[in-house]
Amino acid sequence: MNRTTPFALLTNGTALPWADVPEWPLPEFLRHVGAELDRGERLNSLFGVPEGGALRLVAVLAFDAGNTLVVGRSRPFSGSFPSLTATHSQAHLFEREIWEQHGAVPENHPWLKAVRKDHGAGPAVGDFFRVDGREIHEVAVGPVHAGIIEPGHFRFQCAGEEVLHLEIALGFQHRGIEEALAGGPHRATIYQMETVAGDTTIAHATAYASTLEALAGTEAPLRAQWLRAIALELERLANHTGDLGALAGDVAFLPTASACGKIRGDFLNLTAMLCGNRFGRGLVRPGGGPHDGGTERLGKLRERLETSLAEVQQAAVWLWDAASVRTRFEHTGHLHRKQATEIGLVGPAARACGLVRDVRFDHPAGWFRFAQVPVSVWPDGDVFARARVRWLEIQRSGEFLREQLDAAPDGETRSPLPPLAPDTLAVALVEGWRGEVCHAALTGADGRLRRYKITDPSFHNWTGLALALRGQAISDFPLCNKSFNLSYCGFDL
Amino acid sequence: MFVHDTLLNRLKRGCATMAYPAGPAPALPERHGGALRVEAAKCQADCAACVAVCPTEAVTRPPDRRVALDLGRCLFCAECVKACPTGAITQTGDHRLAVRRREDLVLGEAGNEQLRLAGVLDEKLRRLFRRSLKLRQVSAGGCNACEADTNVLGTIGWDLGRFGIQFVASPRHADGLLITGPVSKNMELALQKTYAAVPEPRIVIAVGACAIAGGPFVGHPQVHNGAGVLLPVDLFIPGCPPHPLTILDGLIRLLGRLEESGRKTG
Amino acid sequence: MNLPALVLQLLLLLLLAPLVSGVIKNWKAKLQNRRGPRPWQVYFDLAKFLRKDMVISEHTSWVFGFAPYVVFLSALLTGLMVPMVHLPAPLSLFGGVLAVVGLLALGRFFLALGGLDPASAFGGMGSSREMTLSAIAEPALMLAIFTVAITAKSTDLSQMALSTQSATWKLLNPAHVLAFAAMFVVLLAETGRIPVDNPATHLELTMIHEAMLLEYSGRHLAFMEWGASVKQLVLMTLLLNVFFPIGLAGPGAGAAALGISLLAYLAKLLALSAAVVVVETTNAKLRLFRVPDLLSAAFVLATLALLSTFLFH
Amino acid sequence: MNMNDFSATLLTCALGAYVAGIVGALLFQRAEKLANGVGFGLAAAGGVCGIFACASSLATGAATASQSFALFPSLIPYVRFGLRADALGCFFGMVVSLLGVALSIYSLGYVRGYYGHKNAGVLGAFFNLLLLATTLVFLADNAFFFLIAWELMALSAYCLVSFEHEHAETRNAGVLFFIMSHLGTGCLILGFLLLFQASGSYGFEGFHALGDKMPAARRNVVFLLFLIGFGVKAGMVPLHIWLPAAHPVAPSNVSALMSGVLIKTGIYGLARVCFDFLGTPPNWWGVTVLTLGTISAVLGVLYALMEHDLKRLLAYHSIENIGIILMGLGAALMFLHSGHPVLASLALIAGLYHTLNHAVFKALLFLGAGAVLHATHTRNMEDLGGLAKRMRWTTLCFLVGAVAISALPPLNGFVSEWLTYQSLLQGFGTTTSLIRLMFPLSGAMLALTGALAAACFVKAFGVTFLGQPRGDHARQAREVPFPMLLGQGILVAACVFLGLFPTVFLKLFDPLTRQLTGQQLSQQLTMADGLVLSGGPAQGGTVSTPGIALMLLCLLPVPLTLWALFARRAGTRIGPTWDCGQRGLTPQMQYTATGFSKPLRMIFKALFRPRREVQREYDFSPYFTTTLRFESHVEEVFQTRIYRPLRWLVLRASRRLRALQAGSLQAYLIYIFVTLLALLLFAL
Repeated sequence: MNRTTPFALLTNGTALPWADVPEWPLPEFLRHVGAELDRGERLNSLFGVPEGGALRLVAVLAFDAGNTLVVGRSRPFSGSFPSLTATHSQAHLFEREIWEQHGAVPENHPWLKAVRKDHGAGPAVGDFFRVDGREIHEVAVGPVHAGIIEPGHFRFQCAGEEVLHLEIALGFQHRGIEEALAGGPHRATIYQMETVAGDTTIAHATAYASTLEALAGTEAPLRAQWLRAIALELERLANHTGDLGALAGDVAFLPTASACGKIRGDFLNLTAMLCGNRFGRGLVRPGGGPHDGGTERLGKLRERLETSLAEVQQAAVWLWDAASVRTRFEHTGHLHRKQATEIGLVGPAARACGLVRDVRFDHPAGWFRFAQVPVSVWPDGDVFARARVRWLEIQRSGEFLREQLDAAPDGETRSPLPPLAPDTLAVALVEGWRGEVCHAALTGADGRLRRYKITDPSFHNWTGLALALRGQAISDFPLCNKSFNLSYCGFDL
Repeated sequence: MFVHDTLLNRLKRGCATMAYPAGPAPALPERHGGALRVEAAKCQADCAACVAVCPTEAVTRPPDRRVALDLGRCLFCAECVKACPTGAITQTGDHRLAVRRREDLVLGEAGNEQLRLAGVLDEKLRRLFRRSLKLRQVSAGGCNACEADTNVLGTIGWDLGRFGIQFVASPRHADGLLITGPVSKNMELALQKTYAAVPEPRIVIAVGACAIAGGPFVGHPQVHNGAGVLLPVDLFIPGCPPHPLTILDGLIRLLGRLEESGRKTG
Repeated sequence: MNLPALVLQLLLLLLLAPLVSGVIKNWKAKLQNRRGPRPWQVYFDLAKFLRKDMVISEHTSWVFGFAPYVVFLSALLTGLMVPMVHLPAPLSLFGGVLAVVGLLALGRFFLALGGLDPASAFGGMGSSREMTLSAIAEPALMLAIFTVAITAKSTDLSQMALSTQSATWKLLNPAHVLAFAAMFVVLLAETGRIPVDNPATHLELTMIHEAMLLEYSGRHLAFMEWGASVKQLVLMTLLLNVFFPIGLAGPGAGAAALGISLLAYLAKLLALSAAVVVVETTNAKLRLFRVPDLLSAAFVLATLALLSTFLFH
Repeated sequence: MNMNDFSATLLTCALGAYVAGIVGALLFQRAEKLANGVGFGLAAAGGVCGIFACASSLATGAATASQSFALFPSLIPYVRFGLRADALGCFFGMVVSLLGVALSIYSLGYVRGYYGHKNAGVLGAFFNLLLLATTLVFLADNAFFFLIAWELMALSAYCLVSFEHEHAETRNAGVLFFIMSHLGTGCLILGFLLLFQASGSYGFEGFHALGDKMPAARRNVVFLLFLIGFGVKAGMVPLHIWLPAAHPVAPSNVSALMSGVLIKTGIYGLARVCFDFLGTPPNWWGVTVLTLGTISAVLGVLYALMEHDLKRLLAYHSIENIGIILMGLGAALMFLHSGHPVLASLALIAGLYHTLNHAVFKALLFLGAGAVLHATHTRNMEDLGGLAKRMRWTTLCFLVGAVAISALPPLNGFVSEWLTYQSLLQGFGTTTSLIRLMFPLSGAMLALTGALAAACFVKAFGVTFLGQPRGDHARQAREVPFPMLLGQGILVAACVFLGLFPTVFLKLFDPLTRQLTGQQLSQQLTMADGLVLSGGPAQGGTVSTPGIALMLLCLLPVPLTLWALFARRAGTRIGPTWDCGQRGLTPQMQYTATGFSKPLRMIFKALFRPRREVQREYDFSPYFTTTLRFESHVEEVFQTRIYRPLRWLVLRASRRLRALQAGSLQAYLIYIFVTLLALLLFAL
């Protein structure tokens, strides 16, 4: 790290005593965070830690260039705090969440609305933004959508077919996971971590496991970390293949849509070979997973991986060759690189706007410290770019799995987890298939979890979808929505 | 030429739909374990090893009565199987889990070592929906894994369409609801309105541990612990998430197309 | 206008129409390597919809309940005016091709009103798109019809079929081939097939035809679906029996000739369905503002057909 | 008393009734109810007499042999106030009388809205004057009497258009109407002078078949003058700008009369000049009229689609239908040139039958719009909606009008468009030159117009009557009083009758076609004793609207048996519209009129050149917009491209000319002397 910063440095997947975290009065803390963001750094997480009657703000920033994370906290305060969103749009959703969870009001926040809670009026009610003009009409696509997808409310302001403004109201999948974690980890915690977002089970479970291991001061055995990396890449393969198929399905291109649907099932079955569950439930446990793959099981997995990769190659070739598909994908749902940086996009959505952001590359942890996966980037920022980034990631994950399955480290995959250190802060980032999953945990004096903050990549990216739709035709919304394919339950927790 | 290439490739690959239910059922992943079996007789006198291990209190052992396992709350994590010293709780590897009544999922009593499989719909509904069942899916909370596995049934391998079962866009066209997720408080109104919008006669199917009893989020103040609290449920399919084969078996068992399809194909 | 021919054609129309859309769905599934629903699945769906109750929106007026019957009856009536198996169609006296196009427009008019009535955004969206696209498709359809009507010197469908049937080399006459191509594109647009609209879509923001039916349930939905499949059969028959009237039984034909004509008609119908299925399987859906370009291409084809009538006269 | 005198006496009774109506309405101005009753009652009586007069003379074929009779002795040479009820005059007379009856009955209820703040008596008087003048225009036998009646019609129409002169918009529209119609009258006067020069007298029988005796160049000039003169009154495209301005601001019964009859005087004039006076026309006349007709049809419906003011939408549709009529007349002229009198009379019948149909369903739609205006006090469709449940009968009448104007079977719009298609189709074989391509292409444009009209009326009916009320005016709307419904009911009956029994009316066209083209087609066009309408040549294609209507009823048992077989036990439940499970639909979530036609605006943006302003305001970053305003306009191409530059040129020229009146006496004397000298030289 070639420049100084007032924050404390912290590498991904390690812990820091709560006392060593630098502390400033509130205005000075916010000024420091603002300064770092001005320098182009990224805000991973900003959350409140209640302390007695007052509240303390904690900020976790990622210095991608410096390959390190930094943390800082404010002194306890009560009442309101000056909003960062005025100058840095990245923080707008975090501040709304702090207001909703702890009641501290961000002063002159431009868009202070409920994030997920039902303030007596329900998530999809209240003063939606309205465009004034005689010929404007609203299209409200409510919580229950036409297909089999999660509930979310989209309020379009349209002049005929053209969308002028889209406002997204979520919170329907809110199950109160963070509230249940206080005083954890309980018996059900690992199962709740696996069901934060079902299709990102491995990423969330790995982040939770490495956070606890950091708090306990140990590290999972190498074979367990290797197994987690294999499962993470299999999960990425399955979801990206599913997305390519869904994108083809949205433009009614039947060859790829039907093929990719089946191949996604095959990749999920590969994960099921390791742990019996198609989504990898039970594979990752703090301190190393219970299941171990025998050599012949891994060999069989290797062959079936080859056939599936060949099939997805064939399906994708049809997609890229069809001119009618290309005309639908290009210049639809366009996001500029500047917009992506300002709102802090992560994952394939950011990489499709030309931003080189990948936790496996910038903040390697676990097995990714030893095996590199090149970052897949595409410059245009439209649906085509997002589809191409997914295709590149399928190829590179396939390559990574071929290498790693041939050179498996030996050793035990299970080791007991010592008790957690008291008054310690740990942060773990994992590159889920939708982007950076960030778990931050703070233990109390008794070694139990005092505050646990989960940030799903969709938390950063939903604003991106709302911006991508401005000026588009409303008939292109399902295509843009599927090109992002964000998680509703990851956002709602 | 592109068109010619795709057509030739398709015809070469032939039909990728599985023969089930006419042919043999595809194998579950061998570490999946399938259904559970509870012989309360084998329990030692005061042993409660399994109760301490279960994340959602699915296993209970009240002081005077024998051990009881509620498969509706069970996440099939098989921790209790590992923890039980005498092997009272075992995995049968059976993929058939669908039941018609909530109490059919409670195992442990003398005659109820295993779950009582779902029977066919009553005659009037069966004759109406046997060949054409249109379902409206409602995702009310949950983690999107059950939705993913229900979606997989539409792909070419499982091909739900061949049974005349289809997921439709509007509840007006639907004959029933397929609910996933623990019905969060925020989704309660939407679920009620969707149910009201479906014309009678209608059925309700709860898929996944969340929709039956709240799954890993049982007891959270933000959820209703399952669809049964709000709506009359006709079919429960436990699992977290239930394997697509289990969901498919539940659906065609409900319509009575399982045994008669044994006689002829499709 | 003999009664038995009318009743027979009515029954043929009612029974064959759902079968054709069922066959198209089944073949599309086959081309995706899946077994897919049985071709006669559509009958089961219709029978079940008829038996089901209905939920009607509180905002609707009598137009909402009136529209399904108009759509269903106007489609049936057009079916009786088009020669399917026997050359002079049962009701050919009551109207030629202009009356057929007019009745289809009447059905579309009330379908769009039925979409607007329940005051939902999707219905309005579907009606707006349906009326826009059919307005752009109408001149291409009319010009293609004119090309054939001019060579046959009549707007009566039976006369048109007779004129193309009589001179055999006329089958490959460039005017007919171009007019057939234009009418095929219009067929895809009118029956909501893939390049224009996706019948099996789940996304209500992209639907055109289905969006108007979102509010219908029970027997209203059955009549609407049945009417749509009859309309599709009528347009396909119009295409087939006017451009390829091979084997069409003449006025005084006996039972044997009628049998052959029925077989020829079914074979042609399956061939056209295969063509529709191939187009649907290998194309993606056009962006909504590209569809008028497709339809104006059809208009250019029809104009070329018109020009070539007197170049190769 | 033979038929001739019977219809003549009835005719004078009609005109007398109108005059009595004028006097009565003015006399009882103070007592509004009485003035309304007398004025419009007498107008209705006059209309009834007019219908019987014209219908009887047409039916008995007496029209062809009728002589003209002087209304009263004329004191000025060359001027003779003679009326002649010939076939063409009687047909148009019947149109105006039929509409006169329906509109007067409607006005009895409509004018109640003006009690208290406007003078109903004056409205009644001018209404009768307009009816009188229009009937005289159709029956005038002398050029001077024609021009006098024409001017009387223009002035009374001006007074009626600017009846609600408190709004500036009305005044401007009235002035625009006044100027445009007098430009047209100027051309008419020149045309009649040229005809007088060729024939020596002002009587119309003198002008009969005058064209063959005139030199070709002068004949073309006469045709152009009459085309422009009558084109302005008919609302042909380049000269149409006054129509969408004047009709909406006039009271609804007046705009119905103007749209139904006033613009038909232009059609009458064209028919009289082209078919009666100028003999066999050169080919380019027919081509111009057909082309102008097609352009008027397509542009009329395209501009109508962009409107969200109900009456402006209907005004633009008048331009569209005038275009369709002109297509019929243009085709007839081309067939006359190429020597096919049978086809020419078919095209003429198509054009004139559409004139009658358009008069009926356009008046019906304007009455419907008037009823909506009467109940909700607004014409803007964006504030209406949900009227179907509040104004049940008006909705039904407007729906019948919408189905008729969209040319959907089995109503009358379909029949006249079917005849137009038949004439265009059979026209292809008349010549071998490339001109014959015009017929199918204009047929395709007619199809485009029909489909766009259907789209426009789905929008107009759907947005106005269906769904939820968007404004609170619409929410409190109540059904209109009975006379207004009766007026609409008469026109609905006329629509249905004209649609189901066209063959009955074809007999009325026989004397007309015998007079203009020497053919008699009613036998040829009717088959199966009046139930089936044929296109002319054997096997040429037939249609039977009664058959279609009957079969639609006969097929009803099919769904009913399905209902009995399957759905006997099925129940029905009323529930909220499916809104994806959110907290309920608001009226803003319905499609707006502009939104409905937005795709067409994007497709035809080369013509509309839509301009849109989007103002976005935000405090910190564009991602969190505070306010967003969106306005979009369609450019009035004709105003900005033709009329505004024209007006600018005229003003500049007039400023320069003002220099001539420098005010010095000597200058004026010199002007007089110079002109005198010029005239003398000219006279040598």
